[in-house]
Amino acid sequence: MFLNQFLFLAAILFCIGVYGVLTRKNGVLVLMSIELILNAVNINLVAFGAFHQHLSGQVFALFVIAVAAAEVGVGLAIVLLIYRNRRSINVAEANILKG
Amino acid sequence: MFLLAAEEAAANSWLYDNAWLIPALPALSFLLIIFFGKRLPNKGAEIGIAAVSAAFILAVLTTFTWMGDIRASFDKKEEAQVLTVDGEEAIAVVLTAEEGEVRGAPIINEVEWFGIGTDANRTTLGTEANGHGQPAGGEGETHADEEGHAEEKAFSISIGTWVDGQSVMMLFVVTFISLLVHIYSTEYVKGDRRYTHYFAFLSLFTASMLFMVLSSSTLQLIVGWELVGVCSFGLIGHWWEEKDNSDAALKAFLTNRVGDIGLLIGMTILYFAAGQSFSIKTINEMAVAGDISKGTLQIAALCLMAAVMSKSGQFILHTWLPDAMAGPTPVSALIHAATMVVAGVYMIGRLYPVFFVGFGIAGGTINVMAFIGGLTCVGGGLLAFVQRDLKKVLAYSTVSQLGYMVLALGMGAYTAGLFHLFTHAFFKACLFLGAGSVSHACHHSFDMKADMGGLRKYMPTTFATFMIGTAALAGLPPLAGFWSKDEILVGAGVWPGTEGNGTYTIPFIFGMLTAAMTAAYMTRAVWLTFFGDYRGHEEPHESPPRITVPLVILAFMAVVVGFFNMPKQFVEALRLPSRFALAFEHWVEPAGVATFVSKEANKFTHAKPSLSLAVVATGLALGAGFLVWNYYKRLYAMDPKATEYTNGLASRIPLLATGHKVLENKYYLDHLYTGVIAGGTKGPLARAANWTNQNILDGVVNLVGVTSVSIGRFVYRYIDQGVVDGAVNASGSAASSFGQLLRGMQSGQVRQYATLLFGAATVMVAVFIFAV
Amino acid sequence: MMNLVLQTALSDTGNWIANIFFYIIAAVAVVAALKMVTTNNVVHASLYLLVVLSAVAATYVILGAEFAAATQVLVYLGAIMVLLLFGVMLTRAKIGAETDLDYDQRWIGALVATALGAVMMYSLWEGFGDVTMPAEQVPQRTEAVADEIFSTYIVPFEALSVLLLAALIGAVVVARRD
Amino acid sequence: MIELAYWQETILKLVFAFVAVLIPAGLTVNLYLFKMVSFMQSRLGPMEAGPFGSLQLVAEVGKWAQKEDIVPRRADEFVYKASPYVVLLSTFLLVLVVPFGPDAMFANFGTGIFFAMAVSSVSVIGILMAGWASASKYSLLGGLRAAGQLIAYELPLVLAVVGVVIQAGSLNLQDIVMAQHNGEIFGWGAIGNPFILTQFVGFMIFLIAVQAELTQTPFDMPIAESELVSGYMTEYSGFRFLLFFIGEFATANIFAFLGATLFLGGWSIPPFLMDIIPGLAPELDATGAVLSEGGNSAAGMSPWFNLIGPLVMLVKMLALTFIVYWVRFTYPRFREDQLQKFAWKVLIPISLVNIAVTGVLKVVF
Repeated sequence: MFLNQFLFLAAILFCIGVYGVLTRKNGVLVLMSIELILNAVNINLVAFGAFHQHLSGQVFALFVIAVAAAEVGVGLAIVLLIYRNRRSINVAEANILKG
Repeated sequence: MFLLAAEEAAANSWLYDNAWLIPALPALSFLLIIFFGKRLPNKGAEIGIAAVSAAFILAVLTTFTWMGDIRASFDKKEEAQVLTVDGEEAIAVVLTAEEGEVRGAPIINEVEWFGIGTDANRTTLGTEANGHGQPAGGEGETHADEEGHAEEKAFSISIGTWVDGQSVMMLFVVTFISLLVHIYSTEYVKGDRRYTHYFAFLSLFTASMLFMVLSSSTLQLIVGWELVGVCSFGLIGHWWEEKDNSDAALKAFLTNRVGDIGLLIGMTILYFAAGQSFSIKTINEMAVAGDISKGTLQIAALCLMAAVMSKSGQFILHTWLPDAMAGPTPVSALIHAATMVVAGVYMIGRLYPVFFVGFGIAGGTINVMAFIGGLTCVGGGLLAFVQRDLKKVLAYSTVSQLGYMVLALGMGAYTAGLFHLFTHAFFKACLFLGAGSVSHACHHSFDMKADMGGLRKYMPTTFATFMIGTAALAGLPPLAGFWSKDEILVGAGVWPGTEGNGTYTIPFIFGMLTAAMTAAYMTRAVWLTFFGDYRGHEEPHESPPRITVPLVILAFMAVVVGFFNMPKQFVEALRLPSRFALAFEHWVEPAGVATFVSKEANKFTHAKPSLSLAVVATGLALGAGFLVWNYYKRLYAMDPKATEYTNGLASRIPLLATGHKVLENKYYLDHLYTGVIAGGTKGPLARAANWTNQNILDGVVNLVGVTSVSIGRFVYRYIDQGVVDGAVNASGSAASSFGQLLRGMQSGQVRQYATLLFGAATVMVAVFIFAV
Repeated sequence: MMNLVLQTALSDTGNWIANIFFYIIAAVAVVAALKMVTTNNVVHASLYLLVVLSAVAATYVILGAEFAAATQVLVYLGAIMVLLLFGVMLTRAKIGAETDLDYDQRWIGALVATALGAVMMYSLWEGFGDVTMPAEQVPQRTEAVADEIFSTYIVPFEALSVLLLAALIGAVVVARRD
Repeated sequence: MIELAYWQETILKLVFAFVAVLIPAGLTVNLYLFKMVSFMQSRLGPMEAGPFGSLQLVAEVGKWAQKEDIVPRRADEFVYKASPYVVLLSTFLLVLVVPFGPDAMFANFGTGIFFAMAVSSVSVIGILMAGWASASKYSLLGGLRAAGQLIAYELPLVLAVVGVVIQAGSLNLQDIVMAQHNGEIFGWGAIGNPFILTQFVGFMIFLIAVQAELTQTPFDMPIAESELVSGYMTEYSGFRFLLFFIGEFATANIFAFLGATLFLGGWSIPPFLMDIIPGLAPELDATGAVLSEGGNSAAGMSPWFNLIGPLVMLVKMLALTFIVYWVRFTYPRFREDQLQKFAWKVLIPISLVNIAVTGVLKVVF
């Protein structure tokens, strides 16, 4: 087994996630794409942990999972709030910051 | 270590080793009251009193043992010379001052609190008695060993007790006043709806305070510090149904959080600076030995100072303390006068080397601590003049006196500062409980102007004890406050013949001012409360014995505790045995400080007492008191029920925007100014200032103004319009068109930002890969 | 069964089995991920994400990170995905295709993602071209992971618990109706 | 031991997995759903098919299998069809980690119970899928209710198990069984230390949480007939309904298996019985502990337990499922808010206290 096969998988998933973030309008879908990105990072962490025979990689992957849980919780709350106020979870419409 | 003092104390070490019992008893009582209090005949008060009594007895025994040990080593000073044991030099007792006074070293018992890591050879559990009499010079080698050992350990935190003069003194003070307050409270809060809850919190507070006092590590100190803060919060808000009270509790809590940030940061800095150690001992020793750089210590000391400012009510974080008077009066006496608020002072003493080196106290003329202390004692004193609430007068007085202690410590007068802490605890508790007694009589009002006056006829015991407390606070000889105040003033090293640690002229002036002001505002408070005619509605009555007995005891203490630290000359003049001289200094000054303030390094000295200074300071206080007295006497002659002049000069001078919102209130300003002007000191001064302002300053300002206006006209006409504006307009329109260009970039679309982000990242990575 | 996969995968002889498993899993993951970002039904997208997450969990098993795999299943599948589905359903996800899920200019996203992917793959290839995983792999024991978390990473761990608390409160505050 | 090739072993295990899921499910349906409820309602129940109606289940399965498998017109067909399998998948994944004997287990994970808790939550996804894909308001409401309930009760379930894990000192189910088998209560080890004795609070919480996880009355809001017709199952018919039906009972059994493993000593029998019955004595090593090898702490136990163990487990499982159905047939339904309150304000605090106390006692003893 090559180290690269895991890293390539992670890289591909990461790029797909980036594509999702960039093209999706729906808030929930953007959140999901972010999850994909985080998972790609996790694969890297675990793979390097296994490669170096060290537990740090796995531990950090666990931390990332926990942070992802927090992120989804808050992100979903925000999405629901937007839905409640605008009857839509289209991020394209949430552009009050427009200059 | 083979030390004489250690042998001596070995027989009595049970009390030292089991000092943990003292905080443990009230803690146990807290649990018992919480769980079973409501079912007991006295609703839990009896458990609290029993536990605190037991703790008090233990504390007294410990105190006496400690005093005995010090005495024993003091007697042995001839033998106590350098010994050589196993080729290792160990000094039995520490010789500091010229006569070879003896200092006791702390007795530290530690057990591991919790540890992390898988190292099997972790520190052995159980008690580890660090010997008495930590050698003055020889700590280098021994400590290298201990440090080396500590390196092997995985991360572990110890909890322990630290018994030395300073902590023993606080143990005594806390348990003593707590016990009296418990007894007093059974009458004062009788029938309260949260009676049990109240006693539970008193117990918890006592336990936390004792826990903090005995802490051997900074972490433990922080835990205790926060716990007393919580109790303070709970007790200020005891009657939380009224919004003012819960607001006051919140204010106290939040203000203290500000300082706590400083505490945490400071302690963290010290933790890393001392090679990842929470041990107070290690930190102090490293600070003394110069193992921690002065800059680090300075930053740490500044951070800790913030904590002191909030907890001990120093300017500008003092504002919560007067509001904290919303709590029950016994609580104010215990927590907000005698014990918790001195936690900051106590911490300074505990980590004194850090502050001493950090602030460069030795040989200086002013430093942050002395300055803040000075500001606080004057500012607090001034504010005490304008209160109409008796408790608030006492609260600002407490602020002022706490400032005094910090001032003393900032001037290097360590013993003086702690001695003032000691004496202040008694007479201020006496005054607060007296105020409570008065309010008990006047149907729970503290308004001196509306509901009091002439009470001396109705409540003679309260009056007598209150007078003693007042005299002690004002520093009249031979009461407690006199000795401690005098020692602080001497410690400034300004008065001829006193030496001290430098020449602290400005703090000295602050100190003298405060001495005068204290007498003045206390005279005012006493007059308004006890003299004149009764202005309230219902007939007042003397309080029952459960209130008056603690008052009498505290008044007695306020008389006698000052004699614990009489100067040598005085003792010799009275032909008393020499051991009565400076007893408090011998007992309390810890070895940790003694090692670092060694005579050889010539860093730390005790100031010499001065009779002339004592006379002058006392005269000042008496004079100020007399002036106020005279003022009220004349007022009384005009109208028996009046409390102030109606048309004072001060209503016309809005000069005192000096720092506090209360002073912005015209009414209080008026009163302050009438009071001062009747005293005949400030009136001409204020007029002079006004005159200077109107004629000289304004003239200068006007001149400057006229000149600058003409210059400005010139500049505007020729330079601004012609040259500058042209450039500005050009750049403005350029920026505007560029901005239009950039405006498209900021679409508010997250997607677009993300695209730019990832795109830019890609480009950057590519650049790094291919170009570098 | 899974532990048999694990055991064989990590032995010398079992390398090829593990490899086959890995490529199947990777293919599933990539296809599901692609479907996820292109499908025009929100619930379908979440279900595809579910497949990706399971595949990632399987990858962890191949890498000998059993605990991380179980955590992945517990947290992602059991909690995060349920939460997402909840959110999707509460926001009235339609059955059938939706038209307005994507931006019009997908090519920008595709371009950026492809460029990023190209750069990453190139650097990975340059950096770890022929590096193989250690032949003698031991599954990382849960106990050891616990020791690691509670000794070396105790401070991040505590910080994380505070973060979770903050997120909890934050989510409640944000989503509360007042 | 007979050595089997990898593929043989795998096939054998797959077969046994079906056996372990389906046979007990059929047994409990017959025993409890058909007969016990009838007796509790003072009637006889099915009597025609087979002796005392014992073959009624076969008739029922036949009936369901020949019914038309209807997909509503507006439903999301793929998701609608897939969801029963997801639910069943969770059940099969759960049974993987349950040990039925020293060697009779499908997979010996180091993180056994943790894995079980993880995969048990997969069924929620299946339910949500079913609820959404049916294109029916009743189904969607049922699905959402089920998800909310399952998430709420997942927490006390896991927390109740944590007490056991602390006491056993391992997440591995085989270790937990052996910890109970070798355990002693105050030095008296004749019956071992089944954790029901020392973790009684945890056991009760576990039972309640399982009741809720299985959406059995009094926690059956998601499928409440009188409110939501049948909740997320409303639109299902024929074979797919049968799958949900099997899933419900099979999951109940698996949770009972887990409960038996965690609290009742699993496949082991009290040690004093092993002394009495010849041939059951374990191989001991020098220290007097049971031999363990290859990560299996029970490797030294008598091989006969591979046969006895499943039977022991069956008995214990029947005892626990009896409680589940007893409660189900006895109590009325909670209200939705009461259900949530009960989980968050009662069960979780109690289980946290239980963990704290267990931790303290573990350190003390």
